[in-house]
Amino acid sequence: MSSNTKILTVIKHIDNNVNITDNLKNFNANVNEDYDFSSSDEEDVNMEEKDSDISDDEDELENKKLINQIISPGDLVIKSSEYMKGHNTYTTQEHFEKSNTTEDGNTKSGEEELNIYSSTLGVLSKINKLISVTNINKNLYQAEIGDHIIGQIVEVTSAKKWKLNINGNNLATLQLSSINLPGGLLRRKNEQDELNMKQLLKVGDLINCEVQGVHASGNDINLHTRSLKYGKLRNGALVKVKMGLIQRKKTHTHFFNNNSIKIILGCNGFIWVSYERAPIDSVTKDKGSESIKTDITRIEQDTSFEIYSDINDPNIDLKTRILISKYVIIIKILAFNNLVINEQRINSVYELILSYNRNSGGMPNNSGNSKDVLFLLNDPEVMKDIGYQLVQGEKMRG
Amino acid sequence: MAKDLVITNTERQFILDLLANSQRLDGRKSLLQQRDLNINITPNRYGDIYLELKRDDGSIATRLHCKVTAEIVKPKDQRPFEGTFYINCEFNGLAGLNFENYKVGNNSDEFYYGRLIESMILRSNALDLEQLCIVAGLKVWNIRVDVHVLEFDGGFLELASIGCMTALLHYRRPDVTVRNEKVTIHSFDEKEGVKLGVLHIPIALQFNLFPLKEAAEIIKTNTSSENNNELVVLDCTLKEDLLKDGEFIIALNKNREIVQLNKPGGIPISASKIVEFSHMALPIIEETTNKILKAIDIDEKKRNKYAHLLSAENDRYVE
Amino acid sequence: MNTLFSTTEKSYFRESLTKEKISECLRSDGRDFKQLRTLESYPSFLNNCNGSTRLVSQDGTETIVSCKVQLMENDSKLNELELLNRLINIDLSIPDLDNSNKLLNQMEDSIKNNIVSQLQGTDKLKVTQKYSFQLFIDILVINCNSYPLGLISLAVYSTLNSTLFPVLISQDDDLLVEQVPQFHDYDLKLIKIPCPITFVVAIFGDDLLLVDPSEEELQTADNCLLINYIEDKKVIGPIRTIQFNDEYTKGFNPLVLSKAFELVESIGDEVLSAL
Amino acid sequence: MSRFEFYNNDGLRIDGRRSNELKNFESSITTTSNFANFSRNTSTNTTYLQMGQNKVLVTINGPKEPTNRTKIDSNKATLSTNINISKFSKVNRNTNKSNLPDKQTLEWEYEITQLFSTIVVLETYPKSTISINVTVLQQDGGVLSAIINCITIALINNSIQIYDIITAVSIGIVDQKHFLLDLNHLEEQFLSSGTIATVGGGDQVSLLRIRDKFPLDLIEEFMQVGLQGCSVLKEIITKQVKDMNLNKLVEIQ
Amino acid sequence: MTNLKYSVLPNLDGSCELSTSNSKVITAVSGPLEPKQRHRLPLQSAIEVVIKPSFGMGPTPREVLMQDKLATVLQAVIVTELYPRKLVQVNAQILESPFDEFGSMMGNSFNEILSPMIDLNSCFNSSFISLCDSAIALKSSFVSTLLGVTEDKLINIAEVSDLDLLRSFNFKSLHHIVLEVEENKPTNVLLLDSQGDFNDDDLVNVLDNAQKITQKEFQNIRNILKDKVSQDFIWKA
Repeated sequence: MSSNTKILTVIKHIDNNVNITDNLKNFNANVNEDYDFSSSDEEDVNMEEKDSDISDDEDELENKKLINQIISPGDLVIKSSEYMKGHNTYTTQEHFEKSNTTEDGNTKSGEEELNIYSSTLGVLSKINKLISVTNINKNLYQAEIGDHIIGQIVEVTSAKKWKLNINGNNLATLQLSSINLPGGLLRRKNEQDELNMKQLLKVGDLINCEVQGVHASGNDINLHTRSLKYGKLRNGALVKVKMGLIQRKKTHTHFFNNNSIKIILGCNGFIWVSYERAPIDSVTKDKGSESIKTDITRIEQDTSFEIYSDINDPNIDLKTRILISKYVIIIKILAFNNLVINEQRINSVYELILSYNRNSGGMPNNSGNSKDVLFLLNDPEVMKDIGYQLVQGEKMRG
Repeated sequence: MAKDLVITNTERQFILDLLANSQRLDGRKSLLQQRDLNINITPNRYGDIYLELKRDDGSIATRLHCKVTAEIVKPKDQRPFEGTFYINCEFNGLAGLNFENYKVGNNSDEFYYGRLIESMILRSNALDLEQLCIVAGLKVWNIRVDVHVLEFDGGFLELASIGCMTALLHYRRPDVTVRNEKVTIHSFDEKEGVKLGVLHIPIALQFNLFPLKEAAEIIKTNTSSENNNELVVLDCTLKEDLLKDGEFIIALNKNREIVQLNKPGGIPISASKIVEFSHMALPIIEETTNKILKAIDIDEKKRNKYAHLLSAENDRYVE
Repeated sequence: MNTLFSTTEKSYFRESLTKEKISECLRSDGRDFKQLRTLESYPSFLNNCNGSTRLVSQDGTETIVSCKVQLMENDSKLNELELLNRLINIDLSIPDLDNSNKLLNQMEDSIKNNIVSQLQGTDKLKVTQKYSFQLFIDILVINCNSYPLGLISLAVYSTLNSTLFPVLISQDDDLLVEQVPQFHDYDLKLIKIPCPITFVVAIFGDDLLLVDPSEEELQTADNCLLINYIEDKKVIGPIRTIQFNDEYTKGFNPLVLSKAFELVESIGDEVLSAL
Repeated sequence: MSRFEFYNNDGLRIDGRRSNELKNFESSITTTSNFANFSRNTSTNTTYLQMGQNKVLVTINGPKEPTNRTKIDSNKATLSTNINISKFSKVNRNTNKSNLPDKQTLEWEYEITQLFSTIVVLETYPKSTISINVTVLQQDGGVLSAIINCITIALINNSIQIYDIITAVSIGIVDQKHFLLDLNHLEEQFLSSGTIATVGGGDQVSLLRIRDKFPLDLIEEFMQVGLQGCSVLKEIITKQVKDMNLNKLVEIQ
Repeated sequence: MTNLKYSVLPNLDGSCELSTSNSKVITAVSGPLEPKQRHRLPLQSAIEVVIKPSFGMGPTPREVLMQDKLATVLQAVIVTELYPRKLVQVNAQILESPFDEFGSMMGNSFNEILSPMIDLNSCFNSSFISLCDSAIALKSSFVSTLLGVTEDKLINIAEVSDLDLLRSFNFKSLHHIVLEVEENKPTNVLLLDSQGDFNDDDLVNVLDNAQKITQKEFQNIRNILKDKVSQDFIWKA
């Protein structure tokens, strides 16, 4: 326990009591800005090319540029009948009476035009003819089939279902028929299982699962865990981050630190950091095929009640625990700085932390048992700093 | 109001189509036509009013009973010189099967309308509260108006405001004398009742809005375009009331004063329309005011058949 | 208020904190055992109150404390303590909890008693012979995510330390003269009202004590202590135990108490100075 | 009418503003240090608005599964508003013992629920509820308008889909001829006043609330002043919301 | 004099507005309805009675007592077995009560007892017509009378039109009697509610008189119902 640990950090926001007469926004203040999106696309490209090195002035300029890219709710995104509306937009139809009437006057052809407006604060994304707006403050999960997510059970209903909180606007359903029943993959479920439902999965349990189906405009979500990589989560801790910080990828399960740490980045912003028993023969590098192989041989024993047990692995030592905490903090640092969380970034922050530790002097560096670095990292200043270093580092690499 | 009343989709469409063609389900020919209003004052009582809205065929659409009662209470600490005034609006099972019998939540329309009328009378000083003071800080009159709905087919707000004002105009409270802080209440036989100080007569009018387009289109309407986004309907029936999407309530008095102007959410309408309707409301309200005064006048004459014989006043021509 | 944790998660946290050697224990968020969570503070942000503070904790819980000062005529019928009780008014409201919640009343009482017991008489709040300052301390907790008493007490402390009182310009002896005290138009002064702060300390086993436990620690602790502390390294009464879970709660070794006092005494001043 | 001169010959109001000058308008997401980004609890962030000396906090809960099963609407979300006016929000502390809201607050709740029910794209969130929690910390005239503005910003910050930005402003009238925009509490207390809210800074009025006696013939001018105020506010809000969320933008791209 | 108007509320199954010389009520009956779960009885229909006071929020304890009395009698009269798991709803709104006026109830505890009795008496008679109007099956007819006994006289209170006179009476006892009517003859007592000082002879006297009044009153009601039937069933002719 080092003596220079700060017991309490307080960030003070001192409001130098606003004088009413100062700071007044004049009625005639010209805050008008034009948000012309149809034309700004090309300019953007040019700007990016120009901004290869960044000075302070240009930083500000870039900020302005960015602000101009943000669309606020109610803004007209595009006015044309050729496009389709996507997420976070709504449309109105406008009847146009074309004024280029010929002399006989009967070619007054009414034409319809589609106006696409934004209904959220975000940036434009255009995929072919599909116009949608990407949320800046995404905090609700919108399910898509095949998403790898983590849910928490909040209710065991009588109708052979569990209700799970998956960070969406409704609860998702996990049916008894869509989980692996103990005692074999291909067993039919019986009444005994219904009675045992509460023993298998309890309220509060965290479940690693996949979205099986989405019905009724995204509000009836069915989940399943019918694969050995899914199921109840153990040996670790959960971090919830904001939705927007995780992107859909091919794989969401990552291994770190010689495969001793497993991190599941759930698509819904739930992240599970846990200890992973090292595979029996750790020779192979190809994790995918290896795990499948072992899976098949272990099916019989693993699909016993054990997969639903509540007992953690007793062999997690302090070193691993520190590692888990460290990765939890890494994720928090990334989230704190609004940085998208992915495997590569987690690794680079890990590197940064190691060096940060060394740089900050006075700190005894026994990397094997470095609890000290953990409480250092609770300081928001440090978190911000690491985030900054990361971004700088990425910019250097391009 | 009557939230459980389910209107079938076809009926809904039918009513809306009718409205779009300036027709009403009860046979009225215009969206702005109001139903006939009848004011009945119960003889031999003060401040006991029955109001009826009659359909074209003569049947009663809405019937309301307004009743004023007074009692002596302790005034509020902040206002020791003023009497108090309450309105109690309740729907009960008599108004129809869809009305809950017990106290409904504070978020209900009835609550809101009741509050509107209460503040319409209080905030504009329509009722002189200082006149209701008996002993400052100790005893004041509490005037309460109870509005009972006996039959309901829309038009609650207007009728309730008319009813309250008529009842207040008509009511007489017992006279009191104060001697050494002792208050004696005189029955009407001993001393004639005292009229309440009604300083002006605000009447509320409700313009109901029916959207002609999707919400998105109305919100995004171009300012300059002369598009008609909505229908404005006066004096809705219950079913129309349930289908409306927004309202605009104005309370005026004859002196060209707005006492209240309310548009609580709903679909937005253009500012110029609000101005237009505000002006349109004035003649309607003038007419209603005259109706109230006439009804009270007739009742007055009935009560005092011989007053004019006893009066020493010269006849004057009063318009 | 209670965050839902899974059974395995809770046992993982619990296992991390119940190792044989203290050096092998680890808090879930990596904090030092005596480290408090970072706070954001907005001191004196309401300008129509005599004192105010807004504190935002790392878990999102926000406490807003306002202190208003009013003049009150002393009621000669009351004794010193009754008068004091009337001078200090605490109103705690947490919209997430309903008004009659036991926890709420408990916290309200505990804050009030802390202040009243430290004031030792009404002298500090006396304006003249006849009049005293009456304090209205309103506490509002929004987004309440865990047991907020520790946070509230910090906020109340920092509010009372920045509460400004009007300066008297008339005579202070008005027993004989009928006179309402008069105050300076704008000059204000600070009256130091001693206010203890409350530490929530979670107990794990015989040795481990955690200051300012987070929600998951509350839910896995053997027991918790509420320890009041006032400046100059003094732990003062009342001291209470409080439990937040059914699963792990059990009694604790009385020796832990003295350890807890030592711990609080060692960190108290640093916490106060940070505010 | 009163002992104050609300609008002097130099065209200044008692707090030194011009007749059509708005109060200082500053809004922020309160948790500036982004702790909410990894909060274990439902990730709601609090929006704080300071409009002159009005200080308002809004948290939005949801959309989420309704706790009360009977309130489910299978087609769209249901909206509920809860306004908590803190006892210390006025200069003189409210001495009312009970914590129940007063009737005016209930009216506001009703009006705000009605107002935002048409503005939020409720169809996107079927079978769920959105609850808006407002805490008023300090009042200085035109609180209703501050609440409405703050809710708009909070809805945007929580990325709840809305059709357009709603802005609200209070207006008072002096001597039957001068219109004052964005009142302070003295003006609100002594003048005939009203609140107006428009959609998207245009001339579509969404909420209007006048509870004082007011000459009918001045209504047109009243609206004009209000519309102007709202459209300026819309620009300010748009700008502030964008500034507020700028740091999050970097990563989306 | 009792004045009756039936079917005044076309939205509801049965309704009646009844005014006696000194009180006025309006009652409505709806049913059989689908009840809420908690009202549901397996073998008979539930009866819900709501009485609203003439002023103020209600029902207050005064009205709740009245509701109870009315409900017990209706329970006995309505053929509840015919409508199992259904609900019959009876609503009453008191419009005029002789003691509405301020101060008239003060200082006289007897008046405080009298006022709900007057209201209830009217409610009984009015709800009978409403029930007939709503075509709910009844086991028998019933008529309610309210009699007051002074030193020397027996007074049918419903017929006292002068309020001041009513207030000036010094009643020794009050008797509210509801009698069942079968075959145009008053038979069983459905409700007897007597208050004040009285002895056996008084009560017998009161009951005798009540039977006479009931006989007369029922004839009156019968005529009105005859009217109603002849109007409602015009197509049969």
